[in-house]
Amino acid sequence: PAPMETVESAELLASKRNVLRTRRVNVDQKVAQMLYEDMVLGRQFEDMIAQMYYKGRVAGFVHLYNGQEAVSTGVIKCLRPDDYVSSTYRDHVHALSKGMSAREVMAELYGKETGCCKGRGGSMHMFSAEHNFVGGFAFISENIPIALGTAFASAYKRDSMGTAKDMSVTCCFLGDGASNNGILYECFNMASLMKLPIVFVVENNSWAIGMSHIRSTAVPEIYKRGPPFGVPSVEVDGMDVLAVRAVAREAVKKAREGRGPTLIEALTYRFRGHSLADPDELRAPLEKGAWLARDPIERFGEYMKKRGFASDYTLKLAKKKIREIVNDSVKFAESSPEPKPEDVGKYVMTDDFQAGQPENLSSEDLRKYA
Amino acid sequence: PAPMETVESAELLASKRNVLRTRRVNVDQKVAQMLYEDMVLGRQFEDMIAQMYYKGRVAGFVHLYNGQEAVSTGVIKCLRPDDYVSSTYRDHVHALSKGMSAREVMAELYGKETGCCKGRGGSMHMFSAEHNFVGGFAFISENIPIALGTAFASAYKRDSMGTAKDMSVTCCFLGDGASNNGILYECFNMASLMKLPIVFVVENNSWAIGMSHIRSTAVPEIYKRGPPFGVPSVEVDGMDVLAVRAVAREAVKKAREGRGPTLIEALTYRFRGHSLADPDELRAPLEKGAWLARDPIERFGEYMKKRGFASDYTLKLAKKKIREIVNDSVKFAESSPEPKPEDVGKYVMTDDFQAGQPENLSSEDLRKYA
Amino acid sequence: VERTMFQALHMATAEEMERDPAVCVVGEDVGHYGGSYKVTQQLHYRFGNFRVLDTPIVENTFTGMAIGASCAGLRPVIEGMNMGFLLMAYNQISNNGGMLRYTSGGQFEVPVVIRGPGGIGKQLGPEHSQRLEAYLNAVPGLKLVMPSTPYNARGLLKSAIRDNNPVVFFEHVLLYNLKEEIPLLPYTLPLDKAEIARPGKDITLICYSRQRHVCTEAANRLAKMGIDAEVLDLISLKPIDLVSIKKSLQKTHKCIIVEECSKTGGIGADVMAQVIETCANDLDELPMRLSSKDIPTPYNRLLEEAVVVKPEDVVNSVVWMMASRGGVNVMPKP
Amino acid sequence: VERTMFQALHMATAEEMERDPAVCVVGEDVGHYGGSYKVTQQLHYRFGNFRVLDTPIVENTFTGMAIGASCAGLRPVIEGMNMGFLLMAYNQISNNGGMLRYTSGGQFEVPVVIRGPGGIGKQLGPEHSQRLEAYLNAVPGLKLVMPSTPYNARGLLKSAIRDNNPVVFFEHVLLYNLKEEIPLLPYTLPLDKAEIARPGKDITLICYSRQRHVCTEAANRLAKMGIDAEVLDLISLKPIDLVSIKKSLQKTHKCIIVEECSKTGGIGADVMAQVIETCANDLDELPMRLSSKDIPTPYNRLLEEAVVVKPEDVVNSVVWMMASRGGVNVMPKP
Ligand SMILES: Cc1ncc(C[n+]2csc(CCOP(=O)(O)OP(=O)(O)O)c2C)c(N)n1
Ligand SMILES: Cc1ncc(C[n+]2csc(CCOP(=O)(O)OP(=O)(O)O)c2C)c(N)n1
Ligand SMILES: [Mg+2]
Ligand SMILES: [Mg+2]
Repeated sequence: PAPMETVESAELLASKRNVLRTRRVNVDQKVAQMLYEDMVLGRQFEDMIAQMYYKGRVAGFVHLYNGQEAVSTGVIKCLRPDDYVSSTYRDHVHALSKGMSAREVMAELYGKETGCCKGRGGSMHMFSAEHNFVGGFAFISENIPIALGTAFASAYKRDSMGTAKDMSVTCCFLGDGASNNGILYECFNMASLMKLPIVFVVENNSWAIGMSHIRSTAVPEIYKRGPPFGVPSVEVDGMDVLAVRAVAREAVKKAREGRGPTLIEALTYRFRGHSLADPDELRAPLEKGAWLARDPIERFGEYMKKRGFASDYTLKLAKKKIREIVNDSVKFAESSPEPKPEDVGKYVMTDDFQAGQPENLSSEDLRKYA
Repeated sequence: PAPMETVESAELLASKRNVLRTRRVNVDQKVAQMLYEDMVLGRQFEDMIAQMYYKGRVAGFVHLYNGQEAVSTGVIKCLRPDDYVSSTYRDHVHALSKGMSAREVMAELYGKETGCCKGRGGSMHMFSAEHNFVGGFAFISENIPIALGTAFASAYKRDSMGTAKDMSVTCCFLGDGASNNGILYECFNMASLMKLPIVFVVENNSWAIGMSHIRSTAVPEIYKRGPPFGVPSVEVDGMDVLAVRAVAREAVKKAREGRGPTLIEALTYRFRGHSLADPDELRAPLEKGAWLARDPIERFGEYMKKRGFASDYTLKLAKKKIREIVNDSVKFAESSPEPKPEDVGKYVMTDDFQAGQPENLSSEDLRKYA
Repeated sequence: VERTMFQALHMATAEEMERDPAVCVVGEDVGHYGGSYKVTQQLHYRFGNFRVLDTPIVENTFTGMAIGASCAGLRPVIEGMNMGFLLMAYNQISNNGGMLRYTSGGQFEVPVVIRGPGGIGKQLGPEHSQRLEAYLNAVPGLKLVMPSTPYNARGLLKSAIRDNNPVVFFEHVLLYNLKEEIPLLPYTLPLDKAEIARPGKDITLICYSRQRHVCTEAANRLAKMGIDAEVLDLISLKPIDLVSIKKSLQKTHKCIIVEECSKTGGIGADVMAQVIETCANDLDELPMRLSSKDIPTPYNRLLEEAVVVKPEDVVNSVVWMMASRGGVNVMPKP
Repeated sequence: VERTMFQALHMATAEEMERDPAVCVVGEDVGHYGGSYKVTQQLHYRFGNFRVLDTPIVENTFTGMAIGASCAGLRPVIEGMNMGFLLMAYNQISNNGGMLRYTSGGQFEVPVVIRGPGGIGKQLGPEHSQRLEAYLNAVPGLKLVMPSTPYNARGLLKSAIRDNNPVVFFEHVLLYNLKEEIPLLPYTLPLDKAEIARPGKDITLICYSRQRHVCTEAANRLAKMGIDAEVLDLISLKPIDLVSIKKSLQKTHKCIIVEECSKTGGIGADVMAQVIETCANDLDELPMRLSSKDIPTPYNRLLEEAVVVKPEDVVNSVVWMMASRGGVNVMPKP
C-alpha cells in the first residue's frame, strides 16, 4: 500500500496563462524516488526511441512525450494494477508508467513478435491486457468512449454482477486539440449521469500539431467545460509531479468511491516536435525556452535535493539505473524475432461460437419454458 | 421593413423548472396579427397532416410540432428572406414560418411531384432553395454543421468575396435530445472563433422520444453549455411568442452585425406523441395537462385581446382564413401528379464538368506562368 | 409457439441476459420505451436500468463505450434505433469494433453485437432506408449476419451474443411482424451457414434478409411455370458460405443474386466475384445481379417501388435466363 | 516543368482559388502548417486565413460545414489530414455529401471536393493505412477519383473542384513525391475516363492509384518474358469507365484486377462483376482479382508487405493466366 501522503499548503506557480494556485502532495522519500525514476524512465525511453528512429529501427509515425512526464507519472502512479488507462498515439510513456515493461514497449516499436501487440500495432497502438492498458489509439478522441466503456464495466461489475468489491478506475488521457472534439462532452455527460469511475486528463501542451490552442479554442480554459456537463474540473500545473499527484489522488479516490468523474486539465508542454516527422517550425523559440526552463524532471530533482531525499549523486545513480533498463529494452528488441509473414492473419478473428450444441438447461430452467 | 418594436419590462413566468425572468417585445397590431396567424397556420397544418396520415395519404415517419409554435414563429419571423433556417425531422412548421407555401409542404408530405423536394424527401426532408431552407434533416445533430456552413458562407461572402453587403443569418433548430450530441459543441466553438452569424435554437420540450431530458442530461440547463464554448446563451419561455421574439431579435441583430453566435434555449412542450407512430405512453397526464394549459396560441390570443389588437371574432376570422389555406394545400396535394417512376434517378447527380476545354487565359494570366 | 420476429429477438435477448450477467443492452430508448421495435420491451424491469441502458443520442459514444466495456469483459448488445444512425458511429465500429483485436495483437476481444432495424421500409425516405451491410462489408474483423425469419432470428441472435467476435446483426424493418411457429426451448444456430429457404433444381436464387421472401414468392410463381428455383438465404454476408453456394450450383448450374442494397459496392458484387472465382466450373450461365438502383431511397411510394427488386423482377430474370441457354451473353470457351 | 505530385496538387488548388473566389480550403493544419503533405503550403499567405481555414480537430463538423457552405454557393475543398480520419465524418459524407442533392429534389448542389492522403504507407499501422474507397463505394451520389501521377493529379483536381457533384479525391501517401514533367499552363482532365498507363495486347491489368505503378513495373518485367501487358488505370472508381475497359478487353481478351483495398467489399469485386456483366463475350479467361488481404494493415514491415500486392504477384498471376489457356478454371460453354 502507498505510504500516507498529505497535501501541502498552496503554492503560487507561474503558468503560461494565469497564476495557478496548486496544492502539492507531501510524499516520503520512497515515493519521491519512485516518481523520479518513472519520469526519468519516460524521458530516457523517448530519447532512445528518437535515436532508433533516426537509425531506421523504429518506423511509422512516432510521437514523443518529452516534457510531459509529470502528468503521466503524477496521474498513473496513483493507480492500482487493475485500474485502466486509455491513451492516444502519444502512448509509450503512459504505458511505462502503467507498469508495462520497457522491453515489450520497445519491441513493439521495433515491430517484433515480442512487442506488446506482437508487432501488429506499433508506436501508436500500445495495448496490454495484463496491465489494463487500453490502449494506444491513433485517432483523436476515439479513445474517450473506449475509456468510458472500461469505466462502465467497472461500475457494472460491482452493481449488476457483484463480481467486484470495489471499482477499478479508468484514467483517460487526451490533448488540448482533442478537447475540441464533441465526443468528450458526450462522455462527460454519460460519465456524470452514471457516476462512472473515470478521470479525464487533458494534457494541454498548447499545441495540436501546428494549431495553437489559442487559435483553435474559443474559451481556452478547458477545465471550464466540465461543470456544465456535470464533471467537476480542476486545473493543475502539469510540470509539477506533486501537484498533479495531488489532484489525481483525489480524483481517483472519488472515482473509486462511486462519486463520479473528474476532469483534470494539466498545463504542460512537449519539448519536441509533434512527431519525429514534424519540422516544428511554428512554435516560437521564446515559448519553447520558457517551458524548457520548467523541465519537470529537473525541477523535481531540485525539490528532492531540497527535501533531503536525494543528492546529485543519487540522482545520477538513478538515471544510470534507468539507462540500463532502456538499453536492455533495445537489446531485447534488437534480438527478438520478427513475426512470421505467414501469421499475418492471426488475430483478426477469434474462435467462432459453435452453435447447435444442445443447451444445458436445468430442470428449473425448463420449468420456466413450460 | 418590420415596424419598430420595443422591449417590455420584465415579467415573471412560471416554467417547469424555475421562475424565468423574460422580457417580451412590444409589438404593434399588424405584427401581432402576423405572429398569431403564423402560429395558427402551424397548428392547423399539423392537425391536418395527422388527419391525412390516418387516412393513409401521408406516410413514413411524421413528427408534428403542436405546442411549440411560439418558437418557430418567435424566431423565424425575425428573419429576412435571404436568411437561412436549418431544421430537423420536425420541420414542417419551420418551413411554413420561413415562407414556404403550405401547398409545396403538403404536396411533399403527399410525395407529389409538386412537393418542395418533388416527393423525394418526404416529411423529414423539407428543403427550399428559394427560401434558404436547408433543410429537413432526419438524423439528430447532422443539421448543425450544415447550418454552420451556411453561416460560414455568409461571412465568407462578405469578407472574402465582397459579394454581400451584410450577412445573412442562419438559425439552427435542434431539440433537447440533440443537445447531448457533441457535434453541437464543436459547432459552438467554431462559430464563436469565427464570429459566424448563427443563432442556435434549442427547443427543449423535455423529451427525446421516450427519454426524458432529466434522465439523459447531467446538468439540465442547456443554456449553461454555451459560454464555455464562447457562445452567449439565454433561456426563454418557449410558450410565449413575444418573449421568444425578444431574444431572437437581439440574437439575429447581433449575428448580422458580425458579433457572433447566440444560443437560445426555449422551454416548450410537444402536445402530441413524438411521431404519429408513437403511443406516447411515458409522459404523465399531469405533466401534459400543465403544459397544455399554457398553449402558446391561446395565450397569445388572450394577450391580443387584452391589448385591444383582436376580439374573439377577429381571432375566429383569422383561424378561418388559415383553414382555407390549409384546405387549399390538401386540395393542391391531392390533385398534384405523382413523380414518374422512370424519373426515379433524376437528381442523384448533376451535370459533370466538361474537362479539357482550352482554358481561357488572359495575357496577364499567361504572364504569371512565364 | 408462434412468435413474430421481434418477439423471437426479444426471447433471444432475454434468455442470454438471464444466462450470462455480462450480457447487457445499450442504446436509445431500449429501456423505458422498450426499443423502437419492441425488441427489448420490459427488459429493464427484469434486469434493471444498468443492464438495459437508455443512452443519450450519442451513437459514436455509446458504441465506443460498449466496445470498451467488451474489452473489460462485458458482452454488450448495441441497439441502433435505426441501423442508419450508426453511420455516426462508423469510426468506432470499424477502427475499434473491427480492428481492435488485431491491433492489440489478440489481447483484447470485442464480443459485441450491433443490431437494429435497417433496409427499405415503407416510405421512410433516404436517410431511414439505408443498407449498411454494403457500407460495412469492407471492414476487416466484423461478422455481418442477417436473419430473415423468427426462427433463425432467435437462434442467430443467441449465437451472435455468444460469439467472441464483433457481429453486426441486421434486422429488416419490414420483417419484425413476420410470424412463425418456433420451438419453445432455446436453441442456437451457426452464424456462418446459409439456409436453403426453398429447395429447387433449376436455378439458385442467392439472397438475404427480406429478399428471401421476395425470392420465395418468385419461386412459387415460377413453380407454376414449371421452373423449380432454389432459394438460398445467405444469412451470413461476411463471411459468405461458399460451400453451400457451391453445393447448390452443382445442382442448378445457374444463379441470380438478389439484394436490397444498391448495385455499386453492394453485397452482390462480392458474391458474384466469389462465385466466379470458385464455382465457374459449376455454372452454365453467367451469374446475374438484381439489386436496388444506385439511388438514395426516395420517399414517394411509386419511386420507392421503382428502386427495389420485386418478385416479378426475379421471375422475369429467371425466365430470361432459363430461355437464353445457348444465347449470346455466355463466356466463350477459350 | 518537373513537379512532384504534391506540387501538382498545390498548383491545381492555387490556380482554382485564383480563378474562383468561391473556392476555399478547409481542414486541419491546412493553413499555417501548410498541410501534412504540403499540398496547401503558404496558400494562407496568398488567400488569407478564411479561405484556407485551419479547423479544430472535428472532422464531422468541418465536413458538414463545408457541405453546408457548398449549398450556399461556396466550393470548398475539404482536406482530410489522413483520409482515414474522415471515418469520423462518414455520416456527413454519405447522408449529406452523397444524398442531399437527391433528397432536396435537386434544389441544392454540393460542389465539394474531399481530398487527402490514404492507402498503405510505410508502417503507419492499422488506423493510418486505410483505403476508404472501399468504405465509400456504396454511397450514392459520390464520385470517387484517384489520381496516380503529377500530371493527372493536377488536371483531375482542377476538374474535381469545378464539378458540381461531390468528389472524393483519394491521394496515395506513397505517391506525393513522385516526380514528372508536366505542362506549365493549366489544364483539366475528365474525371470519368480511365487512362492507359502502358499499352499492350496480351492482357489487361486493371488497377488504380499506386497499383498503377506496381502494374507498370510488372508489365515491364513481363515484357522481358515476351508478354505484352496493357495497364489500365481506372482513375475513376465511381463510376467505372467500362467503355475503356471493354475496348481494352476486346484487344487482350484477358484481365487481372489489381487493387490495394482488401478483397472483401473491395473495388475489385465491383469491377469484376461489371466486367462479367458487360464484357463476358470479349474474354477468353475468367478475370482474376489481386487484392490486399482481409486484414487490418499491420505495423511490422514484413507483415505489411505480406498484406499488399507486389509486382511479383502480378507477374506470377499473369504468367499463370497466360499459361492456363485451355486450363480447367474456365466457364464451360452451355
Ligand atoms: C480523428 C483524427 N483527426 C486528426 C488526426 C491527426 N492528428 C494527430 S495528432 C493531432 C493533434 C492532436 O493534438 P492534441 O490533442 O493537443 O495532442 P498532442 O499531440 O498535443 O499530445 C492531429 C490533428 C488524428 N490522429 N485523428
Ligand atoms: C443520429 C440519430 N439518432 C437517433 C435518431 C432517432 N431519433 C429521432 S428523434 C429522436 C429524439 C430527439 O429528441 P429531441 O432532440 O429532444 O427533439 P424532439 O423530437 O423532442 O423535437 C431520436 C432519438 C435519429 N433520428 N438520428
Ligand atoms: Mg496538444
Ligand atoms: Mg425534445
